[in-house]
Amino acid sequence: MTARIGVVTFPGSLDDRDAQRAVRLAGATPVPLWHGETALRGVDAVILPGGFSYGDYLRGGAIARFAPVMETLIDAAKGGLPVLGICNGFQILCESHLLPGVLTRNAHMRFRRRSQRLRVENSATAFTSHFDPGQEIVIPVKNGEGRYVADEHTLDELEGEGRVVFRYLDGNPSGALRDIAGVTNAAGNVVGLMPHPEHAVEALTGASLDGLGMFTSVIAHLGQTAAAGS
Amino acid sequence: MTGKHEAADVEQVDQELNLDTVEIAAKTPDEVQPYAELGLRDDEYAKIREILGRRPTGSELAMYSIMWSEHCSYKSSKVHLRKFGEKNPTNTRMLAGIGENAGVVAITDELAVTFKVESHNHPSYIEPHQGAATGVGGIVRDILAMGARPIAVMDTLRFGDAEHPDTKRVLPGVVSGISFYGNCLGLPNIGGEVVFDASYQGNPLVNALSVGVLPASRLQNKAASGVGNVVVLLGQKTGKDGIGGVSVLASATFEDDATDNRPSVQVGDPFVEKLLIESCLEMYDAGLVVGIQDLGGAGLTCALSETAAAAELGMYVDLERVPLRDATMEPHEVLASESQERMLLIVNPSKVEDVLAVAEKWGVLATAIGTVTAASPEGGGGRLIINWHGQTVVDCPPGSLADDGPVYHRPIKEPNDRALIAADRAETLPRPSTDAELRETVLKMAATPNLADKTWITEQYDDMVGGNTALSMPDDAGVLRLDGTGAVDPNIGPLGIALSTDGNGRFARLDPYTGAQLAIAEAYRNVAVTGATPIAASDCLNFGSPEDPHVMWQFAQAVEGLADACAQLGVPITGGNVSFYNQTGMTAIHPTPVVAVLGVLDDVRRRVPMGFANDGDVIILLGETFAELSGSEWAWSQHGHLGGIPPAVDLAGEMALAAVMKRAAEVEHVSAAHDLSDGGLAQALVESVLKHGVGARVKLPDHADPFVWLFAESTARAVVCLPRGHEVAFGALCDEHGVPWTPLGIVDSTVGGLEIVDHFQIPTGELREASEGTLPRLFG
Amino acid sequence: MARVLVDVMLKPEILDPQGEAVANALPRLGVNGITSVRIGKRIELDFEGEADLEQARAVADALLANPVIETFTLRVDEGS
Amino acid sequence: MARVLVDVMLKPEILDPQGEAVANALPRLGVNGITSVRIGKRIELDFEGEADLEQARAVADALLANPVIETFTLRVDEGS
Ligand SMILES: Nc1ncnc2c1ncn2[C@@H]1O[C@H](COP(=O)(O)OP(=O)(O)O)[C@@H](O)[C@H]1O
Ligand SMILES: [Mg+2]
Repeated sequence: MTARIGVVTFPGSLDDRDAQRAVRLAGATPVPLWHGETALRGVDAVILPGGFSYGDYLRGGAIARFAPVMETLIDAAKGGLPVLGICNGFQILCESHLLPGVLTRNAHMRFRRRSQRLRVENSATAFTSHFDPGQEIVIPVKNGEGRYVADEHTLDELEGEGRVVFRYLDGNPSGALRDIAGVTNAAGNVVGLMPHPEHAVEALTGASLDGLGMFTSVIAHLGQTAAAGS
Repeated sequence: MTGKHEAADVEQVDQELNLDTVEIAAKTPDEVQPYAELGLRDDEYAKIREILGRRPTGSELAMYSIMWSEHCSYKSSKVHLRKFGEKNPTNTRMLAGIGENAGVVAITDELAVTFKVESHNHPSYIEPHQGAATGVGGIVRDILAMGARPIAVMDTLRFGDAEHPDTKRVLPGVVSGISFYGNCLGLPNIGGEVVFDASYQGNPLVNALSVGVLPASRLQNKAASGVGNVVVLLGQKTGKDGIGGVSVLASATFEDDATDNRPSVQVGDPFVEKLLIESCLEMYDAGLVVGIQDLGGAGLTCALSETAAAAELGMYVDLERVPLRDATMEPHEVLASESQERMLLIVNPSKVEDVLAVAEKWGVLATAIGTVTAASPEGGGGRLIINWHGQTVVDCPPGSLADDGPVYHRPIKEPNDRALIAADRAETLPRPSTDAELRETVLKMAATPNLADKTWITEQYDDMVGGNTALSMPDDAGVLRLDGTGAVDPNIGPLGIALSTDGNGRFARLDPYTGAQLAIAEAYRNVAVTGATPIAASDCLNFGSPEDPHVMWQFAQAVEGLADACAQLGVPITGGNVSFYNQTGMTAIHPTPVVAVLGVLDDVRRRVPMGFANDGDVIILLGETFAELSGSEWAWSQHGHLGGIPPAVDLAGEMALAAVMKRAAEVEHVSAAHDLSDGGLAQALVESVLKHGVGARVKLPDHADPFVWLFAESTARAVVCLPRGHEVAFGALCDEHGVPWTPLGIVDSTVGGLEIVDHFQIPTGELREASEGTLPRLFG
Repeated sequence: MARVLVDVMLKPEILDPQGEAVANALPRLGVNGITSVRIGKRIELDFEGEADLEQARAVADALLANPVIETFTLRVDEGS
Repeated sequence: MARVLVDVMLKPEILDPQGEAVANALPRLGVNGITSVRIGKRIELDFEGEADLEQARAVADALLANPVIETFTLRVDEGS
């Protein structure tokens, strides 16, 4: 049985089909999930894709948090379901309080897209086990509200517990505090990041294939938990 | 809610008192109407009265004035645009052409692509952000209306002088508007142009392109066919957006209060447009719509009359059913409103419920507002009858609005300074003579706003959403994989399409016929160097006032030149847009025909990127270099000079180059290619070095004049990189097609920049600083 | 120190996508009594000494509001 | 109809790039007396009947403001 990975489509989701493609290329079965339904269709993991859910006019992710699908997803994530939030998905995870902090408008106030070098700071999460600790990867970043902000105490705590998963190298595209590109929850099953691993999975369209590791990691993670459970 | 209702009721009584109905119009033939203020001439007003057999109602007058305006009726350009139809090469790929919302070309038996360029110049000057944003929104709806899923956008921009303070207002706003709308819509921006020239100071150009893909069987039609079918308005509520000139009517009917200050600016909501796209596509796939038309300029007026006219039937509309954002709107305002994100659907009564259900699923408003009615027994189509709370405010033949607008044969006059301009050649200007001066010129040119790196702009655009972008900025053309094609046989890759937009106002100013040909030649070349085969074109013709005979001459020449070039290149114009009145006071912009060329790649994996990447690759120049400097970026940026005769057009040479590139890409003879255009060879080399930061050692031929070789803008040229060992085969290929080729040097990372052997060397860092410093310095 | 407050709102006839998005989300929060939401900007201008309303108006006009689509009002913040 | 006004401002310690950009542009306008510019949101909530401050507060708390970075105040608009 291949892993079934849900990809939620909100009104205004844009990189949902891209995330589905990445799941397929990594060897799992993508399962489309609809924002208006609470059912998670028995998926083994969930991706909240990039985009501008509900137009994202107030604050990225602020309205999506109240979607019916989030009711079940928040509980499932607390119960250990692997959940990856990419860009807008990361914003939704923060607004839902599954991850600490918030993503604010970039310090330079513009949308910025570029190839971005990152360091994988934590390779023990559900989505990063296929990376080496400290590995440097290149995946694209593209957003207007990607500046990670949390209070000093929270930041220290994140650092102390190794919950900063990705950090920007060679320049911080948004002014994110402490160059944070992605974080995880204490259990390591919920990961959010601003850059887009689903856009670094094919030689034809990507600057690298480094993004694929996140999708193969979670498939391996699911295999292990399944084996441990049986 | 009660409070709101009361207010609305009071309004309604008011409106009924003032409502100009067909009945009243018939009884009050002598009522003075503000037709002149609405831009109608005496004879046009008389013709409207003749068509109706009475004076028009206020609503009718509004509709005729809009539909018979230059923008909607093409009254000044129509007689010229016919040339495209007459001269277009016969082409079996064309499934829909000029006159449709956008042209459609077949890629395979099953798959088709639709694309079009459109201008949003004037709104973008008034309110840069919203003007540009709604420009993107508008062209995307054209593509959607053809039955296609929009898959990308491009933007072609002209601004005034880069240093001018107003450019600092206009450019960032335009770019943020395009970025905002396109990014939020999930459409990758895969290319475009940015040009600065003082001629656009008071009148920037914002031309947007969208491209979409559809199964050929899903092609949609705008005809409101099928008597009894239901007319459904889908999308955003209607507000007082963009009513502009029609507010004259309100002030003529009412006291002059509260009606001024009407915004002619539309505000876009890409989120609603995204939902509109998804719901329309779902409806197409379920076979729910008989006809569809986007609402753009002229809003409901245009959509109702065009759909009815296209079917040669009538239509009945209860206008008060249109969901309004502002309860005080009058019928003529509802008809004229340019509120964004709306589509008009023609639906079989048995499918209406399904249509409403799909709309509901996506959270989009859908409202049945009318029905398709029969043609008059005496022929000539049906009647468009529009009621407002039970009273008839419009009763006219839809064809008289949509098709029978005025046609002008505007006076044309060739400017008498042509010989003078032609004699004022840039070839005689002082040139850099020493190697140090040449080196300096390369750097100065790389740093000019026109040639400088555009990342400050393009990094604001999402170029990858959708996951099919195989090439984008700063490559010569945007290349997209057509999703879902070619998966069966691993030797046959997925199909791809390539798109480029180009135009050169300076060349067109010197000679509009040649300038238009140079525009399509460049777009064609940009597409060809990626290995794609150019198959179709779309154009946006930006000119000054058609009432100026010199401008009309420029226009006629440009159309003629473009049509002739299309015929020779075998690439038909499939659709486009004309934008007149681009001028400040009496001074027109440079005539600016912008052309987009579409190409196909049988295997998108073979697309050829731009830039030096692999050490040891051999660099070859294709084409011939002549001492052509008039109109060039060198003459303009270094001497402020514009005169002489633009570079010669060589369409046969462009076709031969394209044939070589296609074949070379297929057999993987080439690893990279870059066309030569603005700034000539020097600029092409600089850009190729900067792409990956890999250097090159270039040796000009012994007989070459280094200045001419570096800066001339001769056409039909490109630099290509060959992996070592491919030179012989590639040379033979060039010879076979009669393409001149000159070995120039090798890609060599140890050079650490660009070396022109025996002349000068520039380290990558210095090139980068020159090229990448300019826009951030200007715009922050 | 004195503070001038500038409220910038979209003109009533201009579409406010932000407000609409929030209004549409309210039922999901169980809120039904709100008929319309409009979102604008609130700007605090802090003056070194006395509040200079004329200067504040000039700033609002030039930088804070886009007169094509927005209107603004200003007042001295009595609380500060 | 009754209107509740919600003002959402960034907490003082949170970077306000928009406000900074305006502040930096002031000298070019010849304005020198302004020491700080902060830009927040002003939200108008229109109620069908009576203004329900409690409901407004709940909406502001859950949706309109993010407590990590923002604070809000609300009041009934007496003008409406
Ligand atoms: N306004 C724009 N939007 C998107 N891409 C742009 C824009 N302006 C320039 N580009 C991209 O930057 C690159 C360089 O542009 P340009 O030098 O004009 O190309 P060329 O001369 O080959 O037509 C191209 O890839 C072009 O598509
Ligand atoms: Mg090019």
